[in-house]
Amino acid sequence: MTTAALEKLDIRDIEAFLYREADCLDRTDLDAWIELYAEDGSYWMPVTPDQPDPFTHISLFYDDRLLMEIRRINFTQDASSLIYAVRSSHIIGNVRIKSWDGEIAEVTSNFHAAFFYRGEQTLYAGRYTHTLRKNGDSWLIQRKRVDILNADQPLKSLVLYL
Amino acid sequence: MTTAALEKLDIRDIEAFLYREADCLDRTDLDAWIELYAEDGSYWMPVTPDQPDPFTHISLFYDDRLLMEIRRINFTQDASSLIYAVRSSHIIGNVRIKSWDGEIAEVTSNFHAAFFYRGEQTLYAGRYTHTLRKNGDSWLIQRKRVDILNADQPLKSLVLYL
Amino acid sequence: MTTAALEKLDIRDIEAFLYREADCLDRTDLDAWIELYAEDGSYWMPVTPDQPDPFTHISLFYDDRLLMEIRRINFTQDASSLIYAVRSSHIIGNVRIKSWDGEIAEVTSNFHAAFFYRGEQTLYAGRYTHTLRKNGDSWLIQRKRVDILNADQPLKSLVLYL
Amino acid sequence: MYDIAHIQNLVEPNRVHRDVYLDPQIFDMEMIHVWGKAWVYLGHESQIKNPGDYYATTIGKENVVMVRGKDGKVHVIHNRCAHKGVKVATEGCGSVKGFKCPYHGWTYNLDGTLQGVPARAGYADTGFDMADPKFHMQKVAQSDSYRGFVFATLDANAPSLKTFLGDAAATLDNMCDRSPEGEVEVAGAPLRYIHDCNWKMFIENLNDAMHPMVAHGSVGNSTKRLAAKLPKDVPYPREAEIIFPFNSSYQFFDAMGVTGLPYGHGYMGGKQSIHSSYSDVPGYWDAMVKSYGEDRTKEILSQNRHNTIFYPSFTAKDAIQAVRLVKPISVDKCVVESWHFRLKGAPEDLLRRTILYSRLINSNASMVGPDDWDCYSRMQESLRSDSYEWVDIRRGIGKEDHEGQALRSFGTSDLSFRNQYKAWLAYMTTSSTKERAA
Amino acid sequence: MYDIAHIQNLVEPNRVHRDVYLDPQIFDMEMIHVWGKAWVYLGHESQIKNPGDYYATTIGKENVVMVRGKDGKVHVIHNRCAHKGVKVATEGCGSVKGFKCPYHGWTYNLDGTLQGVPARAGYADTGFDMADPKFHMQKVAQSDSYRGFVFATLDANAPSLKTFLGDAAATLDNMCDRSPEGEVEVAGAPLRYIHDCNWKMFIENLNDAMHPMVAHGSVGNSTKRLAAKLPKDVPYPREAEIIFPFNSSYQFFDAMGVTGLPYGHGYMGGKQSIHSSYSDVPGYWDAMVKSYGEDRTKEILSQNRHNTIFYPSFTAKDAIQAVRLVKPISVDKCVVESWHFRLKGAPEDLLRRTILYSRLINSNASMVGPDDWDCYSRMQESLRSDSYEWVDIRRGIGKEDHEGQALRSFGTSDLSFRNQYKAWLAYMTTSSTKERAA
Amino acid sequence: MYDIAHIQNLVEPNRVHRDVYLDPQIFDMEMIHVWGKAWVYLGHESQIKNPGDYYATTIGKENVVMVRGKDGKVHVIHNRCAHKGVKVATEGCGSVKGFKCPYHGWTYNLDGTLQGVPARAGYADTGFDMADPKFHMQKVAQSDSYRGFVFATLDANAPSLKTFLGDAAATLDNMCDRSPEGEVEVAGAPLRYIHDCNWKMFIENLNDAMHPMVAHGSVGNSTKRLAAKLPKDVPYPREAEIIFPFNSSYQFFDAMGVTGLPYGHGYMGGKQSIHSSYSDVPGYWDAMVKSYGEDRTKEILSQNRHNTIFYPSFTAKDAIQAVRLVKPISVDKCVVESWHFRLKGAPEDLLRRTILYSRLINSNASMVGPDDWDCYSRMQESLRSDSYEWVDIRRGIGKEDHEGQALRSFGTSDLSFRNQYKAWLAYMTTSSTKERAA
Ligand code: FES
Ligand code: FES
Ligand code: FES
Ligand SMILES: [Fe+3]
Ligand SMILES: [Fe+3]
Ligand SMILES: [Fe+3]
Repeated sequence: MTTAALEKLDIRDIEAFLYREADCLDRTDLDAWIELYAEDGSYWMPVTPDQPDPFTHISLFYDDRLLMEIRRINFTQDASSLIYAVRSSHIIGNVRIKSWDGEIAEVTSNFHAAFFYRGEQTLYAGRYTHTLRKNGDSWLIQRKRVDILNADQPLKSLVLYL
Repeated sequence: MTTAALEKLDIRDIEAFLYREADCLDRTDLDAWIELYAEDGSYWMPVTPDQPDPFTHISLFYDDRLLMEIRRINFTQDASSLIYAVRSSHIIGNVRIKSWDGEIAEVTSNFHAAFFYRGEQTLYAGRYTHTLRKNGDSWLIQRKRVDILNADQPLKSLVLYL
Repeated sequence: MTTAALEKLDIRDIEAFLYREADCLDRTDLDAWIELYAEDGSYWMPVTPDQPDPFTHISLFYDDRLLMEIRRINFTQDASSLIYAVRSSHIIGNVRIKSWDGEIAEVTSNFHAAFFYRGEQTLYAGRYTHTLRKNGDSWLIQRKRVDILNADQPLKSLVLYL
Repeated sequence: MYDIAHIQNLVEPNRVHRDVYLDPQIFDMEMIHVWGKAWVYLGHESQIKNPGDYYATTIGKENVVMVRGKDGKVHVIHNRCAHKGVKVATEGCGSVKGFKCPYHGWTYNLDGTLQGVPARAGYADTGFDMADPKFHMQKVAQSDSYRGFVFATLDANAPSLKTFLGDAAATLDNMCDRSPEGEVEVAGAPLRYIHDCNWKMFIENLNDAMHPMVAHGSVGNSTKRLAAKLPKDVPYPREAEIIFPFNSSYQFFDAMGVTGLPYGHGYMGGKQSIHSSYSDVPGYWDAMVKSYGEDRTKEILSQNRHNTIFYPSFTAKDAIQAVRLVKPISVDKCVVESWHFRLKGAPEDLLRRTILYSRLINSNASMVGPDDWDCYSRMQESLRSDSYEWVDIRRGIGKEDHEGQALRSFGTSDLSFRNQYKAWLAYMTTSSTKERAA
Repeated sequence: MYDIAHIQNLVEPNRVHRDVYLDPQIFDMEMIHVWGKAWVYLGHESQIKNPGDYYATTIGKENVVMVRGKDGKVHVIHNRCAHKGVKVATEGCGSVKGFKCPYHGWTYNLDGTLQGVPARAGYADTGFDMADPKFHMQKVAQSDSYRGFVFATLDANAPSLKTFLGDAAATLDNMCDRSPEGEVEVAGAPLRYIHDCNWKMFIENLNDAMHPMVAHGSVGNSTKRLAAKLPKDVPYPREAEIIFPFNSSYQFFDAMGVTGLPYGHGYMGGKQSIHSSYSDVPGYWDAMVKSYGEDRTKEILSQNRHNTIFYPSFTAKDAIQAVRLVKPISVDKCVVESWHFRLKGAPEDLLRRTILYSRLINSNASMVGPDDWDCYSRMQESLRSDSYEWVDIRRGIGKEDHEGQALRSFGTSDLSFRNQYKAWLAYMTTSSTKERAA
Repeated sequence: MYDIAHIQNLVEPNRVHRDVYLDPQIFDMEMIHVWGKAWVYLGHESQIKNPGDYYATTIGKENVVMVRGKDGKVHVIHNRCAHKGVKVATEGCGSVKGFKCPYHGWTYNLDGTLQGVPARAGYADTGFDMADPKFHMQKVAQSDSYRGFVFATLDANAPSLKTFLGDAAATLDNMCDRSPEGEVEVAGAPLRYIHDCNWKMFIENLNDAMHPMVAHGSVGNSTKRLAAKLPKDVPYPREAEIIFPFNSSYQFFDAMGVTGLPYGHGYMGGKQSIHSSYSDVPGYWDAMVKSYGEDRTKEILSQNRHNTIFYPSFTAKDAIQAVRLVKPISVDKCVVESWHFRLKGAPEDLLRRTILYSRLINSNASMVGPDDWDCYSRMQESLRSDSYEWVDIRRGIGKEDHEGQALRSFGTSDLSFRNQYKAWLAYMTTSSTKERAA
């Protein structure tokens, strides 16, 4: 990446965008959340730390827009797993820009998401890797990779994106 | 809010102020903490996410300066619930300015407070909504609303502000 | 500290440096981590909040470079306590510069480290106190003091730095 | 399960054995013998105003639903699908046309009777009978309500609710009578407070007049110290008005008196309590006189019971419109719920006072509740000591006066403890509903 | 430990007592009588390709290691050091020359025999004998593999694996036959899913044809609603192809049929299943025909078993190359592992379909699994209700056809439940290996 | 409670049954029979220097307080209020004029006798007697101290502390003699380390000479590898001096020897230990000679016991001034506390060495403790295996020499295990204090 290009990136803008995405999830506003994703954008939560791809190895989540849409609708239906209050509070920290070519920025950050579901609060923690595409003076999410510390461990149900 | 006005707000200042408040609590320095509140300031922790007011519905906390003062004194007395070490570590993140009219700023943030009491560490997480009044080149807290994820769930004793 | 000097300190740089250190730990890259420490640097985790020194009172950790080196090597050996996946996600927040004399900066911050070991995720939370020495346009760690909330409580094994 | 002799040895006239608080088997027996036989308060009719409104809760460890039927009647049914035992309604309140089990879709009417079974043909010639109660969400043995307070019991042989309540009912009457319309309604969600102690420690504490001046001395002194700094000419803030009585003298509490009633119920005060000297709320008196006339109003407002214990499941105040439910979880864990009520037709300011009271005294974040909490936990912890296995309840023994079914004594007497364990022993040593069913 | 009569009273022809799901003592007995006697699936040979490769796992609560010996043979040994009982190999897979205990360094050969003891002189004249099995990591009673699937049993008297599998083996055969090379191999790490329910609820659910259209109706409708918005001319996305069948009608599932086999095994479908109408994968047909010829290929692809239950330890699909293991943790907790397989020699796209299927249906983050999870948990919770102590399994009773050792009925019959409890009762009421050993 | 025969069958000359580590009922019996009869170390007099200073701790599961009385004497009393059983003093140290219960304010003198009861008139004619011990914070059966180390026992029939300690006392003597003033004092707060294993695994490990070179080989090699890089001419850093001995050969440990004493006590080394070749600390020798003369100083410094086990409650070193207490929590959980001492009148550098030693070897964050921890946990986990139910302790059996009450053998013998279980069996099979009290 050219330093020149990099200088043009204000990490504050990136942070603000990541906060906005987290805020959509904390408000369980999937309508607004989906809008932050590119048409060919995807959300991926692998099972193993070094997982090469979402297609030939099982993942916890791998949603393209189609599945995001189904999930968005399902979230408003009567699924018995979704009649409970779903609440979260995301803290995003240690945001670092890994690369920026003037169009695509790869950004890593750490996150702690306190997630409340079925009367239990669980802390999901790990690392985000956002591939962001410049879109006017904002961004679109090309891919969000979510590596939680215990992805390969026995986990309970995950009823919403982290 | 006028963009003009907004531009004049440096989110860094706001963050620094929120950190200062959290630091008072982490150091259990209620003397300094109270000073951050306006004479008619209040600290509110509702029981329900959508709670309209602190008066006709029960809350966990709703302290005006009078009760803050009583609490401050009580914290130094011999209450059996307060003879234990009380320690906390607040992380405040995703700070966003919701409105700013040149005098009053409404700021939301997410927080994770690790709270240590009676040998147990508990993570309280949720959202802060600070109503801040400009006071010279610093701020005064008009109201701090604290929504924890599990406010309506069975909780143990809360012996200090979050 | 002179305001003049202070002005020259961009808290962003400090934060970036703290994030970099945390990142080394999250990646369990002790080679890179050690390089962030001064030759006479040390890492200290006291047992009591008010502990005066690491020499006449027991501490959980007190590593000078010598012990850091032993630990770094041991981490790659076959110790039965280290054949398990060790993963962490640090969130560092509320970063504040306590002093800066143009050469040495003392920086406090709060941290929440989600630590995964032997199938269990534990949240370690507390305060960092970094004594940083200016080193060209970066920093070296003179001392890192880590006060976790429950340092004086029964804890399990701590197999890596927090 | 212990035999009767074993249980009887746990309760002596002036002391009870620690096992009533520590032994998991005793707890399991309590769920069957005490919570399985007593009338337990579930909720208030104002929580389920319209047909189909329900509130899913518990009787001891039993999941039940209190629901408003099509006919407007309140039904209390077991929250269990007759097919494979799935919990049908989830905790808390909701509104439905009928109940539907999420697993295989069996549907139930609001009275719990089976409405439909998908692809029913598959049950042909299997002895399956829609009308058979075992294929319903079964009604609990008995349910009834008093002034809008809904109770149920799992025991078909239990006495009527009226008999069970006896003179304790007067507390609920007075709470309602304090409304110009004679009715209260629930004001919002409850406070929920986890306690690391046996459920009985909480209930027993509510008529324990020996503890406030000690356990709550700190907040009292703190308030005094602050009040001293306040301008003398203005009246004390309501906060002080609420907190100060907790530092009342032993004499004050003795004078208040304590009363024991059948079934382990009881109350402190009567004419005088820690609430009696609250200052007036503008407009309230007039509204009351308008409804009741002056004499009756005086009479209503002159009743002041401190805490009334409705053994085993809840406590109520009259001058403050709040009730506290205890939910047993395990031998050393329970959840306390504080619910608040609006006096219909009365100035909103009375609700504000009730809310303020509860926030100052009952809240997990108050400067009062956590001190009680700390004492309960420390009692639960050190009762296991082998140095002495008994809890003392001798204070004032032999100094009781009988008034009909009531027992009266000076306020700091342990009468209430003895009265509760008399009831407890009776419950624990008589056959269970299950035994009788068998 | 309960006596036989007590156990027998828990299972009736048309219902089972709640205690089979709730009683911790029953769970402990299951570990000895069911999990201690049945052949339990451990893993696949492709997980341990080379000598020294091992996979450490469990049989019920017993820690074992499946390891490839120097001779290429698969050994299954107890994961316990003979010295003081330390767990030698840690969970999961690894590769070693031999095993070494971390505490005092005793070393073991890949077949579990003792290789060396440090400073052995200290054992002179103590009766210590390297050859004595009690100083080895002992072999489990029996182990064997079928088409690469490794099983073991703790019971020396257990029938052969072939006998145990019976016709259920055809599911594994078909899964492998669908590979042009006749072999499958594990594709990566499993999904792990904690369930707050008894292990049997999960196994029983896999042949429960009454629940999909209800419990999974939501995701089906959501997908339909979205599909409606999609351009009509393009074919449905594969996602829809996978999700829609879960909303199939009762008739569809009835037609599929359910089959019960000895030892509690069973399956749904056979010729037709929710997988039968998947669209073709380019290149696959040709590859199959090349290996098997057209007729045999048709035959192979025409088999479609929905879920096959290998009681008690796992379930498998054939048309989708995935298996799900249940790991009992406690009476109300189990972990479900989903493993996925590559069809050797087949287009990678078939693995992609298997992965997609599992992500959409089995994943903790899918829109299907969490609904099952919710039902299990609510069943576990309300089964404790005293209103009725039984779980109904009468559907279709008396409507079974015998075909040799197999029992067949319409798909929504409870036949599979009854068949599992027949096996369960047989396991629980015959002497344990331990008893026989004694 | 198991009968004697059952207990006796758990211990054989060359092996112990896994149940001693796994069975919760055995653990409960241990609290009564072992921890209820042995002398248990509570703390050091230097923790309670002045009248009113106290330290609240435990004997097994019993909450007790060790407190300095007005008269300067040390009292050990049960930490339980005689009224309703509340824990009076909170964990850890503090300083008071007298004890006051937080619930109802009963007050106690520093010796536990009842000082006052609020509003005492309420107890008139109830048989209440201030002098009756059952209304006191009762004294434990016996307490005593040795060279400032405070012990207590819950058994009135226990032998004297001196008898109990026997030759193990020499370790405490030597620890104190190493102070020019003949006294040690506690240096600050302890390290607390949760262990997921039975308490006996920790105690047994302390004289287990077969494990260091294996379990701690890693840190030893790492240190060697680093040391190799260090300049040859400068002496090894103290860190290396401390770590290297853990990699000593079996011969070294055999030569050190192991000694078993009555009551399950024992130690390794004597003249030689892993501490013997520590380099000198400037000024220390002179200070010692000044106090003791050269010969006595040589004699003192020549004693070197590695770890001395004071069964069941703690271990001590002499050359390093540190003790480690084990606090049993449950059958599979215990907490280990490491306390450190200053040699009065000696150079501070000796404390620094003790601190450094403990940080390098005992700390939760050391490179030694976590490896022991891992072995204990894996032992706790795989002991449940049904492949073999016994833990082997045969090493060196029959190779012991009797010296008076002591048993001696080569250092890597299992003598210490056998000696501990001999004492354990004696405790577990003799009547409990409670039985005798009854
Ligand atoms: S369990 Fe309710 S319908 Fe089957
Ligand atoms: S326990 Fe395995 S070698 Fe000692
Ligand atoms: S319990 Fe201690 S004074 Fe009542
Ligand atoms: Fe109270
Ligand atoms: Fe399903
Ligand atoms: Fe060791």
